[in-house]
Amino acid sequence: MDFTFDDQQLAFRDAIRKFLMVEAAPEWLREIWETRSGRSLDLRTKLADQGLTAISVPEPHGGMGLGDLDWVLAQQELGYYAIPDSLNDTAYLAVDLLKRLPAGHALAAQWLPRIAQGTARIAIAHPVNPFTADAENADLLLLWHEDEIHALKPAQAKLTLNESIDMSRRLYRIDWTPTASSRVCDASAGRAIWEDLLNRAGLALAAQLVGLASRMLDLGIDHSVNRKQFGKPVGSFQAVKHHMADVAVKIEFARPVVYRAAYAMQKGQADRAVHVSHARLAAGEAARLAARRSIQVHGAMGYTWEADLQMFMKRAWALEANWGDRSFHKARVAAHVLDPVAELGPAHTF
Amino acid sequence: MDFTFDDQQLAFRDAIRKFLMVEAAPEWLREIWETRSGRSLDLRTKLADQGLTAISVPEPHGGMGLGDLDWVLAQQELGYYAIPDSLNDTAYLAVDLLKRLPAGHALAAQWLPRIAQGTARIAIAHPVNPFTADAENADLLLLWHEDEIHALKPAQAKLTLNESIDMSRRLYRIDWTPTASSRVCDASAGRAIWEDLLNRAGLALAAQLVGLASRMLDLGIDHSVNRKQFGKPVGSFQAVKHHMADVAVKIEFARPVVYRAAYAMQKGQADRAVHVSHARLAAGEAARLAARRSIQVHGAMGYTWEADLQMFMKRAWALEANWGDRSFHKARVAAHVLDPVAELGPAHTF
Amino acid sequence: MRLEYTERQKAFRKEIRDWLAAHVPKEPLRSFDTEEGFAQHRAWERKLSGASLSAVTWPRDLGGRGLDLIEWLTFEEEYWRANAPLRVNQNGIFLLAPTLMEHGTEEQKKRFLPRMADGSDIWAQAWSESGAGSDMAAIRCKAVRDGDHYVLSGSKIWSTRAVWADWCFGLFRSDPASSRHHGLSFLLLPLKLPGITIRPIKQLNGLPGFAEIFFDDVRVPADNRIGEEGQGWNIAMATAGFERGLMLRSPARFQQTAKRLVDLYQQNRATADADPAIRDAVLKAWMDAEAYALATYATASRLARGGQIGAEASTNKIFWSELDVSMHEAAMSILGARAELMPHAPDAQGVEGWLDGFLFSLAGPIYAGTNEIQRNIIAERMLGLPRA
Amino acid sequence: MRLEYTERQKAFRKEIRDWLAAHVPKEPLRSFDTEEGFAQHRAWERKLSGASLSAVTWPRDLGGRGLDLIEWLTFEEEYWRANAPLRVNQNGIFLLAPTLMEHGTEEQKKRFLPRMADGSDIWAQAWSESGAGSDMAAIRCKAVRDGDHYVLSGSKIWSTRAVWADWCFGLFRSDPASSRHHGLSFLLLPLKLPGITIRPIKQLNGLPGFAEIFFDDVRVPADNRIGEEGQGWNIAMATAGFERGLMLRSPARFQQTAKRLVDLYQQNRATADADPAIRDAVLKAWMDAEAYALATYATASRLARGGQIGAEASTNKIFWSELDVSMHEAAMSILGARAELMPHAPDAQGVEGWLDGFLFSLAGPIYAGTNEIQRNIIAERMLGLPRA
Repeated sequence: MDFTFDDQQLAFRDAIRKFLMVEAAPEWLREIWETRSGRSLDLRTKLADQGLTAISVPEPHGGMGLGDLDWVLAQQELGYYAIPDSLNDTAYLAVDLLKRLPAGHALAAQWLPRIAQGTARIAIAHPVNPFTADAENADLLLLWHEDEIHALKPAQAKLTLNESIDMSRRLYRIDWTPTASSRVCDASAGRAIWEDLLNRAGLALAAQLVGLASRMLDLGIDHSVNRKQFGKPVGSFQAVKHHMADVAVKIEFARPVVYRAAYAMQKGQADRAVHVSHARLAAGEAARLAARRSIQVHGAMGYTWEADLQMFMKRAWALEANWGDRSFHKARVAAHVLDPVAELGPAHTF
Repeated sequence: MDFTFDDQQLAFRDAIRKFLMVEAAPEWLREIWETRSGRSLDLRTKLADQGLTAISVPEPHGGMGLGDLDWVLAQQELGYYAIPDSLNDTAYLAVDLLKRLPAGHALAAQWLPRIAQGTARIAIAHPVNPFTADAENADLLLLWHEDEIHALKPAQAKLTLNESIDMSRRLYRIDWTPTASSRVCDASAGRAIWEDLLNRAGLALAAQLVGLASRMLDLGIDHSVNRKQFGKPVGSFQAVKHHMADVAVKIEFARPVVYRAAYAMQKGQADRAVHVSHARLAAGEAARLAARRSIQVHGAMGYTWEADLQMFMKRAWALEANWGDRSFHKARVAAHVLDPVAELGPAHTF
Repeated sequence: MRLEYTERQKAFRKEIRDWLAAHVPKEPLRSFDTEEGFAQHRAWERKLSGASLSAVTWPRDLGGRGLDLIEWLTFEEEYWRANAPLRVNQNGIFLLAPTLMEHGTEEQKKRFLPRMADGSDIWAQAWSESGAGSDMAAIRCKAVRDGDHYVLSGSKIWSTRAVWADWCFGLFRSDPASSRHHGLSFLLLPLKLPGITIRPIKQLNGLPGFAEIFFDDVRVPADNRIGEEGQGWNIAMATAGFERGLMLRSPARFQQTAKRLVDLYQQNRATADADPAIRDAVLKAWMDAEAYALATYATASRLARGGQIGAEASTNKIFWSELDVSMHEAAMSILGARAELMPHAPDAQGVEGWLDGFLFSLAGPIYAGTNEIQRNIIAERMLGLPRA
Repeated sequence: MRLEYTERQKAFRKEIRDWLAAHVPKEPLRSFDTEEGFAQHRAWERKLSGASLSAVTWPRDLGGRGLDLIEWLTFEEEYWRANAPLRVNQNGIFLLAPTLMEHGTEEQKKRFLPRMADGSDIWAQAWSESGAGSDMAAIRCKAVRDGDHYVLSGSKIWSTRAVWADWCFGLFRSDPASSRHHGLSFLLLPLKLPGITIRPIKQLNGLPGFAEIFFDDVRVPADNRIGEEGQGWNIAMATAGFERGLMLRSPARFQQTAKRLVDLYQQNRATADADPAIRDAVLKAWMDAEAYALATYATASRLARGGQIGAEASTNKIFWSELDVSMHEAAMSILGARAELMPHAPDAQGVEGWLDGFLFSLAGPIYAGTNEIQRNIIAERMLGLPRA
C-alpha cells in the first residue's frame, strides 16, 4: 500500500508545469481565442516536442507507453493552464480507443505513430456530448453508433459550429450516416471500448477541473494580496481569507479521489466507474466553488473580460458538464452506494 | 393590500413579551425541567391571567374570539421564551377543534370556558406525531382515529413516557381502543377538522421556530459581545459577524412567510396548506441555522448544560420535526409547485 | 392586515396587463450593452413613457402617475410576467430619481426628471474609482470650484451603461483638504462634455456593460450639484440604500426566474431527477422568490404607514443576490452540456437567456456594496456587534 | 503507487478482525462520561492491551506493536467496522503519546507510556482556560519553580475526561514575567494531587464530559515536565497538530457513520425520499467519507516516505468536523419526529446513537481550535494571505 507517485512521475509533471508556465501564459491563450480555428500550430508542435502527445502511445508506435497515472498528473497541469481539448481527445482518449481495437486493425498502425509525433488530431463523437469539440480541425473523427465505432474524415460529415462561452472550445454538431465502410468495430467489441473511453474522459476532466480550481484559487489569492480596500489588502479581511481557505479544503479532498480513480483505470479495476464519477463530482464541486469565491474576492474586476479569471471560470463551467454532467455522475454513484449488495464502510476503500 | 399588523395586535404582542420576559426567564425554565411533571401550576395561572388561554375561545364561552393573526404574534413570543407545548395544544389547537365540532356538541360548551379560564389542559394525538406531548398532565385527550375524533380521559388510555432531549417535552405513546362512546365526531365531519388542525399546528410551530431562532441569535450576539479572545470581543471578528448576519437574514425572510400563512389560515384560503408548509420550512431553516451558528460563536460554552443556549437549541430541534417533519412539508410544497395547473410566478403571491 | 388588492389596484393591474400584451415586442430586443440594442431599449423607454408607464410612482407633472408602492409592485409583476425588456434607464429611474426627489431643488427635478422619464436622457452611475470599490469613501476624483463651475479631474470606473448613456451622476471630492466621507459633492453631468474620455470595459459576456470614465479638466455647472457642497456622502448613502434595497430588484424579477426554472425542470425531469439536488434547488427557488416578494410587500406596507427603510437595504441585497445565483446555478445544472452554448448558437433552443442570466447573477453579490460589506453592516448596525 | 495491501497487512487485518469478533462486547458499554461507563471502558482498554492492540504504532517495549501508519489505519478500519467501544484514553494515546515519543526523555516514556497502554492511567487534557479558549497563548495558570518542584495555581477548563481520569497534561506559565507563547512549560500531573479540585461540567447531553480543574498550590515534580522549561508552546503546537490532524479522527470512524447513514436511509426511503435533500446528503456523506479516507492514506504514505505533517492538520480538521455534522444532520432529518428521543426511551428502537452522535458532532467545529481559527491558519500559512 503506497498512495504516492514515484519520483519519475513527479519529475515528468514538473517538466510539463515548467513548460506550460512559459508557453501557455494567459496572454497567449487570449491570442488563440481570437483566431478562426482557435488552435495554434505552434503550440501543437511544442506540446509534441515536450512528449505530451506520446505519453500513452505504445513504444512500438513511437510513444512512451505510459498510462493513466502519468496522465492524471499531466491533466491537472493542462487544466491549470487551460490547454484546449484537442490534446486530451487525441493523445489520451483516441489513443486508448485505437490501442484497444481488435488486434492488428489498420487504423491503429496508421494513426498512433502520427499522434505520437504530434501531426494528427482526432475528435471523438459520443452521444453523452451533444457536440464534439474541435471536429473541424481534426484529421479524423471517431464516432459512436449504437456501440459500434466508426471513423470518418471531417469532410465526410456535416459540421455545424455551436459557439461556447468558453472560446477555447469549438463545438460542432455532427450530422453523418454510418456505413459499412465507415465501421471500424462492431458493437460487441465496441461496447467495452466506449465504456472505458467514457470513464477515461471523466477521469481526464476531473483532473483538469482540479487544475482549474487551483488556478482560480491562485488568481484569487494574487488579487487579494495586491488589491487594497479600506487601506489594506483585501486578503487581510477574515471573510476573504475564509473564502479562499474553503476552496483550498475542497481541492485538498478532491485530489486524492482523482488519483484513486486514475489507479482504478490503470489497473482496470471492476469498480472504476464509481471512482471516476466520484472524482468528477468532487473535482467539479471544487472548481465551482473556486469560481464563485474567486470572482467574489476579485470584486468588479472579476466580472471583466480583461481579468484572466474569466477564461478559467468559463472553461471550468464548460468542462464540468462535458462527458457526462452532474446528474449522469451522481446517478452512477447512487447506483453503487444504494446497491443492496455493495460493500460500504471502512475496509472497503481499496 | 396592507401587510402590517394593526396597533392593537402589536400592543397585545408587546404585553405578552413584557410578561414573559419577567415570568419565563431561563432560570425558571430550568427549574420546571427538573420537576416530575415538567409543568408549573403557577405559570399556568399566570398565562391565563394574561389572557393567553382565552385568545381564540369565542366570547360567549368567556374568550376573546380572536384568530390566527393574533396567535401568530403570540406564538413567536412563546417560541422566544420556550414556553412548553401545552398552552399551544390546549388554547390554540384544541380550541379550534372544539369550536368546529358539529353545532351544539356538548364537548365544546363543556371545555371551552374551562380552557379560557386556564383550568383545563388538553392534549391531542394525531398519527403525524408518533408521541403526544403532555398526555399525562392533560385533563382530556382528543384523538384521531381514521379521521374520526375521539375524546378520552388520560386514565382511559395506556400512556408510555418517552424522554425527549428537550426536557420541556413530556412525550407519551398512547395505546387506546376507540369505542362508540369515545367517538365525538365521525370521519366525514372530522376530516376537514383534522386537516385544519394539522395546518394550524404547522403554523404555530413555524411561528415558534422564528421566535426560537431570534432567541438563539440574541444569545449568540450577547455571548460574542461579552466574550473576549485575542484581546477583543469575539463579536468584532468578521467571521463571527458574518455568522450572525446570515442568521438575521434567514429570520427576516422567514417572518413574512409565517405571517402570510397566518392570514391564509385566518381567512380559510384554499391554498393555506402550501403557505403553512412553506412557513414551516423557512422557519425551520432559520432555527437550524441559528442553532448551528450560535453554538459555534459560543465556543465550548455552547456545548454545556449551563449555557442557556442548549434549552433553545433542543426545543428547536424537537419542534422542527413535530406535526410533520421536513419531508412532510416539502412534499406538500412540491405538490403545489410541480402541479401542472398551478399558477406560479409574479402576480400570484396573493 | 388585508392581503387582497383593492378594486382600484385590480383595475390598474388589468390596464397594465392589457397594455403590455399589446406593446411588448414579440422578438426580444438585443442587449442594451450593444449600440443597436441600446437604441432599441431607448425607443422602448419612450413607448413606456407615452403611456405614462416609465416611472409610475413619480408625480404626474414629472412624467409619472403618482402611484403608491403597492401599485408599483403590481406594475413590476405585470412587467416581468410579460417578459418585457430590461430597463436601460434603471440607474436613472430607480437610483438617481429617488435621490433627486428627496434632495434636488424644484428646478433640478423639472430639468432632469421628465427627460429621464421619456428616455431622452439615459443615465449612468459613476460611483467607483479604481482605488475605491467597496470602500466608497476613498474617492479621489476632484471637483475644484471655479466660479459657478466645478472643474473635474480624475477617473471613475465600473460605470454601468456609460458607453452609450447621455448623463452620469457620482461623488467628487470638492474639498481638496478633506478625507474619507467628508468634503464630497454629488454632481450630475453630461457624458459628452469636453475633456471626458470613455473607455468601454468588456464584461464576462464580451459586451461593454460598463466603462471607465476619465475627466480631464471637465467643467460642470455648479447648479448640477444635488444638495449642499460637501454633503454628497449622506445623499449618496440614501441612493445606495435604494440600490441595495427595495427599488432596484423588484421581487417580480425573481418570481419570474423561479417560474421559468420550474418550467425548465419540468421539461427536463428525465435527466434532472438523477441529481436530487436539482429538485431541491427548484423547490427552494420558488419558496425563496415568494419569501422575497412577501418581505417586499411587508416593507412597502410599512413605508405606506410612514415607516423608514432600515436594515432591509442590506438584508434584501444579500437575499436577492444569493437567490439569483442559486436559481441560475440550478438552471445550468439542468441544462447540463447545453449550458455552455452562446444564445445565438444554432442548437441553443431551450437554452436562451439562462447563460447570460447566470453570468449576470454573479455580479449581484459584488455590486452595490459586496455582500461581505452588507454582512458587516447588518452585524454592526442591526445586531450591534462591535466594530473591529 | 500501489493501492493493494501486502500479505502482511492482510494477515494483520484478519488477526484484528478475528480478535474483535471474539472480544467486542455484545451489549454497548455505558457512556464513559458516567462513572460506571468509565470503569467499563478502562476494563476494555486493559483487554485491548492484553492483545497488544491498545497502541499498535508504539514500540513493543512500551506496550505497542511497532506497526506503521498503514497498519494503524487498517486497525482503525476493523475497529470501527466492529462497532468496538470508543477509546476512553484517546487524549493519552493519540495526543500525549506522540508528543512524549518526540519530546519526552527515555525515563519519561518508560514511566508513562506502558501504564497508558494498559489502561492503568487514563489521561485528560488541560489546555484551555476561561480566558484562553481558541487563544491558547493567553494562558495565565502559573507554575512557580520551587526547587525540584513546580507550584501550580490557577484553573483550567473544558478538560475532557477529567472527572474520572487519573492524570492530565497541559501548559503552564513557568516564567511569571513572560507573555503570550513565551515562558510556558508542558507539565504532566496526577489529578489526585493535594490542592486540586475538579468541577464537573455537564455537556449538552447532561453528562459531565468535561470539567474545570482548580489548582491551589499544587506541587508537581519538575521531572514531570516534557521538554525544556519555557519551551512548552512549541511542544504543545505539535500536539495540537496531532489533535486536529491525522491521529485523532481516523477516517474509519466517518466511513462507518456514512455506512450507517446509508442503511438508515434505505430503511426509511418511504418517507425520506419526499425531501430530495436527504438523498443528496446521503450520497455526499459516502463520497466525503471516502475522500477523507483517501486523503489520510495519501498522507500516511507521504509520511512513510519521510514527509512531514503540514497544513493537513487544519484542512483535515475542517473537513472531518463538517462532514460529521452533515452526516448527523442528515440522520436527524431521516428520523424526523423520532430524532428527539433519548436513547433509553422505550420506543427508541432504530434511533439509538444518532442523537448523541449529532450532539457530539456539534463540538467538532469548535474544539481543538475552532474552524474559524483553522481557516485563518490555512489562509495565512498555506495560501500566504496577509495577517490582519
